[in-house]
Amino acid sequence: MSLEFTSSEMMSITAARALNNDMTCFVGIGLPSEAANLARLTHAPDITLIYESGTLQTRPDVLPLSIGDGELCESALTTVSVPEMFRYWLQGGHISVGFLGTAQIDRFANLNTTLIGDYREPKVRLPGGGGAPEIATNAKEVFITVKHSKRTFVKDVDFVTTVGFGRDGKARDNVPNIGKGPTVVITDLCILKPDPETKELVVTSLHPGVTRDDVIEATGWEIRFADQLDTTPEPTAQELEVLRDLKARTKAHHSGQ
Amino acid sequence: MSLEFTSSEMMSITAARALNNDMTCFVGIGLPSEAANLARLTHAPDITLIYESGTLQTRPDVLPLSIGDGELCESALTTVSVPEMFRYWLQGGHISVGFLGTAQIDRFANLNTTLIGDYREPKVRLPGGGGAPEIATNAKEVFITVKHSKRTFVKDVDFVTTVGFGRDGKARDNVPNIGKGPTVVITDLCILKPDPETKELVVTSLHPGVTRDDVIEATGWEIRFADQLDTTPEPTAQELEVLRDLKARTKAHHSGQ
Amino acid sequence: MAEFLSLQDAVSRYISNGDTVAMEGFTHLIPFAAGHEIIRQEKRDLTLIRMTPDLIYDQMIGAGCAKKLIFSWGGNPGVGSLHRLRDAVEKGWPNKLEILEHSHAAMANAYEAGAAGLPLAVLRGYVGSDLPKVNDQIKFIECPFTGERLAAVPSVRPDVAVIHAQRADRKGNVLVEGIIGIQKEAVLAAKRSIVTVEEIVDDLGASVNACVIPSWAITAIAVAPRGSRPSYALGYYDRDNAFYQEWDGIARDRETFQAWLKENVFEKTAEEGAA
Amino acid sequence: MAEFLSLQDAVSRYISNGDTVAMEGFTHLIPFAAGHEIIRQEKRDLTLIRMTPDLIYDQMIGAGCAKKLIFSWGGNPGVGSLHRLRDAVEKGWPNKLEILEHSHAAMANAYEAGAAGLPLAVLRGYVGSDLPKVNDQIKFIECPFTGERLAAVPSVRPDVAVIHAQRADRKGNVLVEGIIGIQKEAVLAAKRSIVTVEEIVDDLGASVNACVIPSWAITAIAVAPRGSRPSYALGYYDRDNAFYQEWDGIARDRETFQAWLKENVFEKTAEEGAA
Repeated sequence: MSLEFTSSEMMSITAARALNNDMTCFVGIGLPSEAANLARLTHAPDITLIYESGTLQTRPDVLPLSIGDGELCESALTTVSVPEMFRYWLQGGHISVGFLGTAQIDRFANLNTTLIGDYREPKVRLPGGGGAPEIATNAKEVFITVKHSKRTFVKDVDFVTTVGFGRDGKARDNVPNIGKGPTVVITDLCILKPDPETKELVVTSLHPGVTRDDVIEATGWEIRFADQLDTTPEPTAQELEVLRDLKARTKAHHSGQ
Repeated sequence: MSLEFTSSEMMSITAARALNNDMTCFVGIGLPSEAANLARLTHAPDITLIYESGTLQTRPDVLPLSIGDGELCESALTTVSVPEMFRYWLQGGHISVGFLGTAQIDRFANLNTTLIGDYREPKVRLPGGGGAPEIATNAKEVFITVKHSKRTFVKDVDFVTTVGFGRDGKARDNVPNIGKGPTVVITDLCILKPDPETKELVVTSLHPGVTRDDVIEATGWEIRFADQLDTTPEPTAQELEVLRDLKARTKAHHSGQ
Repeated sequence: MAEFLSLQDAVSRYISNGDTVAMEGFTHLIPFAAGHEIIRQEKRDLTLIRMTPDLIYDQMIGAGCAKKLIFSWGGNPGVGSLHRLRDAVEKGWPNKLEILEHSHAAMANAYEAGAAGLPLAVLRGYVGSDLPKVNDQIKFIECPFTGERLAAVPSVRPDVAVIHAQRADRKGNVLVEGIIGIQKEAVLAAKRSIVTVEEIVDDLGASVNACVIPSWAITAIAVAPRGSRPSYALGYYDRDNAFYQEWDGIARDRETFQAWLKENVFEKTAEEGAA
Repeated sequence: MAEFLSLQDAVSRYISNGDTVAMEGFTHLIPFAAGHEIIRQEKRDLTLIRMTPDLIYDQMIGAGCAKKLIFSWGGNPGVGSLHRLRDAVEKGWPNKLEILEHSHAAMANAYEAGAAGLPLAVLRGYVGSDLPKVNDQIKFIECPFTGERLAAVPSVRPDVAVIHAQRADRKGNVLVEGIIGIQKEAVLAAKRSIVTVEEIVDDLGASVNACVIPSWAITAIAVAPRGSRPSYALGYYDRDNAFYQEWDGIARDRETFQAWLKENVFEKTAEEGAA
């Protein structure tokens, strides 16, 4: 018997499952924050969540709208300055997972959150790098979660805001003191992982009901599939309930109710 | 009618008078700390005292034995980390006066607190630099207080732990972002100031009852006297009373009474 | 010692056309009241520095105060774009806006280095990023001990820093509490500083290692109750998340924006603005 | 997550002969109980790092634990010399001690850089000082933006950091309060860390921006009540200034020192030592 769930819910729950109790996770706002808090509220109650606003080990009851909502601070173990956050906690090597979203991602998991088009004459100006460039290199590994579409999954990003494995897949080779980089990308269609050799993203698991063609259609390059292609386990009733409660609480909170 | 006072009291009171209410003073332990707190308890109640242990704007009731006694923290506006103290508050340019003691001082006001003799085979090993090397260059100016003797006032220090004006009096010339250096040296015999041109220390004021010969006798180089040689004003009864009370309180406190 | 001034006097006296101004507050304690006063006084040609431009710079840019923006993340957090910022960058309205962009890590380090009186910050940053290609202020140095290649950026040393804080005591010592961001660094890095506070109190009630900025490190203090709305002040009022969402509609259109600006900024005084 | 161990087990498991060890606490919260346990376990050939060696390293050096000392001020604060340190440096007793000395500013920056994961610290330091002539770890770099000459020192990255703190909660999060010195930096800069605490509590009672070191950044925690005597723990007990003065007499003479060591360290257990 199958539960009803949306592809967004499938994405968040799958992303949450990538996290475990022992991780120290530097959380990006939006989808990563949703997944990380879902993990904390389900199978990983002791996961350490860190937001770049300086809140160490925070346990918000609703999802923050911004990276520095009051509840992040009030529920944190302590709150440090932003320079300390980036110097001691991120660059100092205490983050096991950096969890990022993006506007564009390419086949080598490079992320673009800067702009679409040319830098001096942008077609669309995006917010910019924020914490991502150094999260991606200073965290021991990086998880990415983003909706799957041809606009987002491009062969080459317009601008490498945040390095995955570079334009040629080799950007991390022989660089000292750098993390492993992206180890998993979770979308609303599938799970992708970098090929151990070439670092090109490969689909390793399709979400229930999703076909290879669905993924091919939504990807801007000739996407490859792993020889052993899994089917992602469905959400459980408990995961769905916790996620829906969390989102309802969050919506009520941010609309000022 | 003259009051009775010792040469040490004369030194501390004269040193205290060099400070005023508007100063932010980075205080060395020992004689500088005594003078700085005496200033605070007499004519400069609002002077800002800072110790390298991180205590900002402290108001101890007794003189600290160490640079980090509990009372420094309990009576401070706030207490910051030691890296912050040296980075933001000292190097950041917020200290108007660095107040230092020393084991040796030479004619160009260079200070030696490292050793007597040769570095690899020291005759006497002294404590070392501590905060002084950067206090002397990052504070806007430096006051020095030290007992006058031939062992202490040497022509050339054995080791420049902390620069005054260098071996040739020119060490600060054309160095960017450096303070004025020592502007006054207060001893138990006299007040010395650097010659505006050569930077060599010159006696500008003799304490009451002290002769030129006393100073010549206690100085390891051919000491010069200013054309206009002043006599240092005597301590007032109030200054003496506050100083003696402070020292008595301090002694009782540190002997565990 | 900090001088107690009205917000109007503080802005008028210490911010001039052409200044480099850093208004900080990381989501928390954003100095909106001061931003509105700058708009009302029609300051021009400012170089604005801020890690996250947020609504405050969207408003100031839309009002024509800025000629240049130095930043590291320019969005409406959790909502979307800053439409006034985009309009200035993409269409030059109301005037062309030059931008210089960094990562958060680099800007945080640059503020820290500014507070520390250094000309540069060194970090393990920008590896593999295209940002150094479009920002000539990003350089690389070699560690003299290990040979490792590290990024270097100039420290932030603004003419004026503006922050909002919970409270000051009567001597002008200021307590910042909660998400302290880089407010202290901004004040210490700047030549002059304006701090707006919720209130003046007899006793700060600060714990022993609290983030307190001493009076002698601040130029001017102005009382501005609710001075960081729609941002928030921990212990005083919450973030107005609903307004952040509404802003998207207001800022999307030039005329709606101008109407909002007229009603909520130009037709208000510094005192009313806060209420 | 931090492991709760006895002090004996923590020292035995995480400190080995030949290690580089940083025991910090700036006058306040000096980890004496841990130092005594290191002496009892007869650890040898340690490279000891500490801004102010203080009595703790005087004792460890006199007991023969150290082969090298990296420091910036080696005295008995307000009293005079550290006689065991001087005896080792000047006469090689009980063994030759190599020294490498810095200024406080350089060491504070080096700890900060170590905590920040960097290989070097950059500071405006050592101008005109002879210290760079006798310490080949001090180099100078040129700022790529201003051309200014700045000092560079290698960051401190010890094998083990040892600190004392007021208290830990049951998950192993640690509160350090008062003169916090460079304790947090030492722990974050080190590969492994041992934190001794006055007590374990249900709730740290920490204010919102308190100096709290999370459990996952600490290797081992050991309860050591009065573990920093004759130094002090704010809120628990005062500095024993009288003992600091007495130490001058004890340490001046090798035999007096050895008798003291026998009676107060070797004939005590870790538990007794603290009482």
